[in-house]
Parts: sequence; C-alpha cells; structure tokens
Amino acid sequence: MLTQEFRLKDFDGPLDLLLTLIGKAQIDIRDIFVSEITDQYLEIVRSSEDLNMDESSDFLVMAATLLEIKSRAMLPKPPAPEDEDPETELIRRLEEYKLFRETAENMKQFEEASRHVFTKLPEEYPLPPQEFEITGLTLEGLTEAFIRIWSRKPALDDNPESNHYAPRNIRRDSHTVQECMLELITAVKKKKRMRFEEAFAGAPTREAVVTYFLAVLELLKLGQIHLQQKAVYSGIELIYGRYRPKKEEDLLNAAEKEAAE
Amino acid sequence: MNGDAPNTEGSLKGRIEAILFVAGEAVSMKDLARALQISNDALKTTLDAISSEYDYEQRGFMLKRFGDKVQLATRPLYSEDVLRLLQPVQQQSLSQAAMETLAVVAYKQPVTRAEVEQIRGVKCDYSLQSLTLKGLIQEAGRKDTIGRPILYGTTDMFLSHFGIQSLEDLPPLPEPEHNETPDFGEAEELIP
Amino acid sequence: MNGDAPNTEGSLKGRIEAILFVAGEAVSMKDLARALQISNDALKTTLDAISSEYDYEQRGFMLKRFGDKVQLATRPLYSEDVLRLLQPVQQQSLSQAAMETLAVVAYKQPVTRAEVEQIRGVKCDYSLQSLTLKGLIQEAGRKDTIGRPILYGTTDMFLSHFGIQSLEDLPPLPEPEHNETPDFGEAEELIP
Repeated sequence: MLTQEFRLKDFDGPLDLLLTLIGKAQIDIRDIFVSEITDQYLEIVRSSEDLNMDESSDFLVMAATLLEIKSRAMLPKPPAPEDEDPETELIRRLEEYKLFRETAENMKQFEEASRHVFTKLPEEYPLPPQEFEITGLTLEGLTEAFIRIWSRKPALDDNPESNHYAPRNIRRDSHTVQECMLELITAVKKKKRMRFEEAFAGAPTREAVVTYFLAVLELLKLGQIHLQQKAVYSGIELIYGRYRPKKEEDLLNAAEKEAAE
Repeated sequence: MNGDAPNTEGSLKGRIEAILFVAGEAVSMKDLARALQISNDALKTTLDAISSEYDYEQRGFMLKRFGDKVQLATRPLYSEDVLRLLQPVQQQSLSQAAMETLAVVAYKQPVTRAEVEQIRGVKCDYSLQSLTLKGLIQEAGRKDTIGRPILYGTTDMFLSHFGIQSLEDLPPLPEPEHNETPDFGEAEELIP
Repeated sequence: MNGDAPNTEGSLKGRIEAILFVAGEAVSMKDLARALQISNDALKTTLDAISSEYDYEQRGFMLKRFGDKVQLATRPLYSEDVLRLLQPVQQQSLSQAAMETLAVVAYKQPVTRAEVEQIRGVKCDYSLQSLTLKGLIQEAGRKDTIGRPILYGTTDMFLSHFGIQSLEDLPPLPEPEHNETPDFGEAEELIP
C-alpha cells in the first residue's frame, strides 16, 4: 500500500505531500485530481490521528480543496466561472511550489560543495598600543594656545592691574559662623520669636546666606533656639530657648526618650 | 607564475596573503584597501591575480569571495586530506523545510512571511526564524502595506554558505514544465 | 615556479598547504606523513620545496619548522600591513583644552600637573592623561617637593608631529604685557 510508505512528519505541508505523491505515481500534475491520488491523500489524512492542530488545519484545507475538485469533476460542468477555479489555482500553486522545490535541490548541491571548504580561526596577534594620527598640529597653534591662556588670565584676577603671577591677597571671610550665631541669638532673645526669612536679612551674598544657615543649625543643635512650623508650607519661626513640652506626659515621654538615647 | 618578482619590500600579493591569513575571517574589501593603502581597483586586480594563480597551481588555498568580502579558505579538492587529519567542524546542511524557505527568500527577495507561506503552502515562522538566527537571512525593511510586514532578504553569510560571490551566481529557476498552462503571470516574475 | 604541473588530483604541495592552513597550529611531521600516506623523506623534500618557494616569492606565508613540527605562519615582513588592518590608526585633532595644556608643557617643561593647572586656571588631569596616551607628553621624573609630584615633558613624537628637531626650534613666546616673566618657583608659595 502506497500510503504506508509515508510518514507525515517527513513532509512539510500539503503541497509538499501532494508533490511527493504525484512524483511517486508519476502522474502529470494536471491529471491528478480525480485519480487515485486524492484517495491516497485522504487516506493519509484519515489514518493519522496524532496530527497537531496546525498540520491538521493545513491538511483539512487541502482535503477540502481536493474534495471540491473531485465533486466538481463528478458533476455536469457549470458555465465557465469568472474567477480562477480551485483546480486551476491549485495547479498554479503546485507548479510554483515545484519550481522552488527543485531550486532548493539545486541549492543543496552548492551547499554540499561549499561544505568542503574550510577556513581557519583568526590568529592571536599582539597589538601594540593604539596609534593616533593627530591632525592640525602646528607650531603657530601651539604658541597661539599659550597666548590665549596669557590673555585670559588677568580677567580672572580680582585686580585687573595685576597679572596672574603677581602675589594675590586672600581676604578673610566676611562672615563667620560664630559671628552669625552671636548676631542671631541676640536678635531672637530680644524678640522672643523671629521669622526664618528674617534670619537671613543681614546676608548680602550667597556665601553669607550659607553662613547664616549654618549658624541657625548650630544654634538649634546647642539648644539655644528651637523651630516651629504651624502647618505644612507655613512659615517657620525661630524661638528662643530649648523646646519644652507643656503637658506632663509629653514631658515624661521626652524624658524616656532622652534616657533611651 | 607571472613576473611577481621578489623584492626586498615584499609584494602586494604577499601583503594581502598575510592579512587574510591572520584575519582568518572574511575581510571587507574596503578595510583591506585601507590597510594596504591602495585603491579599490588595484586591490581587485591583485585579488583576481592571486585567485587565478591559486587555481592554476591548485594550491591548498583559494580565495573565497562573496559580497564585498574576501576570505582565505581551503580548496575543496583537498577536503579529504583535511578531514582525515583534523576532523574540522563542517558547516551544517539545512533541513528540507529551511532550504525551501531560503530558496523562496533568495529568489523573491525582498519578500514577506505571508508571501513565502503562500508559495510553500505551509506556515514558515519557524524556518524564517531559524534562518535569521543562522545569519542567512535578515530583515530588509518593511513592506508598505497594511500592517507593514517585515521584508526578508539574504545576507553575505548566505553567499558564503553556498560558496557564491553574489546573488547572480544562484542557479536559474527551472522553467515551468507546461509553458502554455495555466496563468503564470506571477510566476514569470520569479525568474530574475 | 617549478614544474608543479596542475593536474586533476591536485598536488602534494596543495594537500600539505590545506592541512597546515586549517590546523593553524604546529602539526607533527609524523602525523602529516601518515595523513598524506607518504614517506617521511618525501614529506621533508616537499616541505623544503614549499618553504623555499614561499621565501623566494616572498609570499604572505612561511613555513615555521621546529623539532618534528611544522606550522604555517605569516612572514614577518608583512607584519605592519597586518597591524594596519587589525588596528587602524585613529585620526584625531587636539581639542583646544588639550592644545593649551600641551603648550604649557612644551614651554614650561619639566612641569607638574599643579603648575599646569595654575597657569591654565582649570583642572588638567584629563588633558594630561589624553596627551600621554597620544604619546605627545610623558613623565619626566618627579619634582623634589612634598608628595613628589610627576613632572611632565614632551616626547620625540611631539617633535616629529610639529616637524621640529629639538625644543629649541619652538617659536619664542611673545613677551607678556607686564614685563615680569612668570616665575613658577615662587608661584607655588602664593598658596599657603
């Protein structure tokens, strides 16, 4: 029995299988359809219960096409249809597929020939350090670069009269943290409370702001002031003296906390 | 042998041989010309000369040329000797399914998955993916149609795998048997 | 060329070349003779012939023979070509920052990083490092002071890049507006 020579996993699809069957039966593609080929084909489909879904659907499509062709052949011919009838379409597809199957066969020969060609692995070659070719180097460029530094220098100096290499005076910081602390604590003690922003009123420069801020932190750490904010985003106030809870339990809690630390 | 007279500075042929030997892998003509500081044309002429010299003398080497690349390889004539002593890794041959898919891509490129499937009559996701992984095909843009599906084309590695220089060296598609039958309007475009 | 007439079965030379090429490493004469099914003497004669042919024609390859072993290798004559392919020279121009640093080193050498930085008014670690990598400057000893900082000076490659024979050929610096010439020795003392 012809069908038993075929194991489905050897085939890649209905067209492939059909072509193989045609080849085995040595029948012209155009004469296949009402012949025993269809029966063989359907027989294979019937006898394979373990087809997976993808394969099964492919096979079902093909089987349906073949059945349609077969039933058409058995019926009186209807008037010529406008569209390509399924038989012509199948023949066309088979013919086209056959071309590529033959080509794949030819390509195999190329592949086989090229399997007898061997190459070698790259050599391990110790490389010296990367070489750079530096473009645009001129003596003029070199001197210009030096002059550029030269002419830029005075602008950076405090005193435009002096050149960079003359001795420079290094000024003492105008605000020290200690000075700012003293200033702030005096003010807060007098006013009892002070808005946070007010603390920086006397700061003329960015450096001074930083110094005043450090002074606030320092006073806070020493317990000379505490800070109060009534609500989120509302103003912060500096208050003279350490924070003292009013309620007894708060006092107790605070005492416990301190003991724990 | 032609008059490639030895001289103290070596020969252009020798320089090319040395580079290809060390590289082992395929070297692009562009890189080669730059390293040798010669023109592309001069390089091509010399490569042709080396190649025909090797062939004429049936040396152990041959020049494998594909796409823009050139590689030193052994002559197939001597593969038995090589296999006998060294048992080198031979390149794997492709399955029937992969070969058919590759044939469709090679001749119809650039081509979408749907077009390949239409011709082969089966799903081709797997074989297209596996061919891509093997470096034999690659994405070659997108088709300007609904869904902008990927277009596939072959690679230089494809040429190397089949030992050909360019796509023009592919065997011509066989003629369909029945010239008069049915409507082969499409099929004719298959033949490059 | 000698009378190694091409024939359909290839040549013994070709067979040997193919094997040595794929092997890459040294192959023992014993194994080679066995694979080729020829006598040791015949092998030796053919290896001698190949070797002198390669040498005479200054091919890219040569036969390296040591002990009982033989190996195909590149001819040292061509090593520069090989290097040019494997490591192409990178073209770069110097940034303004690097050029300024180079100028300071060139005119004030030997000079420490701190001194260069003081003159340029910016950190110079990066440009000093990059100039060192490019081979334009190098370490020229250590300054005999706290921390023994590295002293930088220019290299011979610096001279050749600028097309001068010695540092004396550097163009003289224009006089600074304030006639006091910078004195680097004292400059350090500015910073307590």
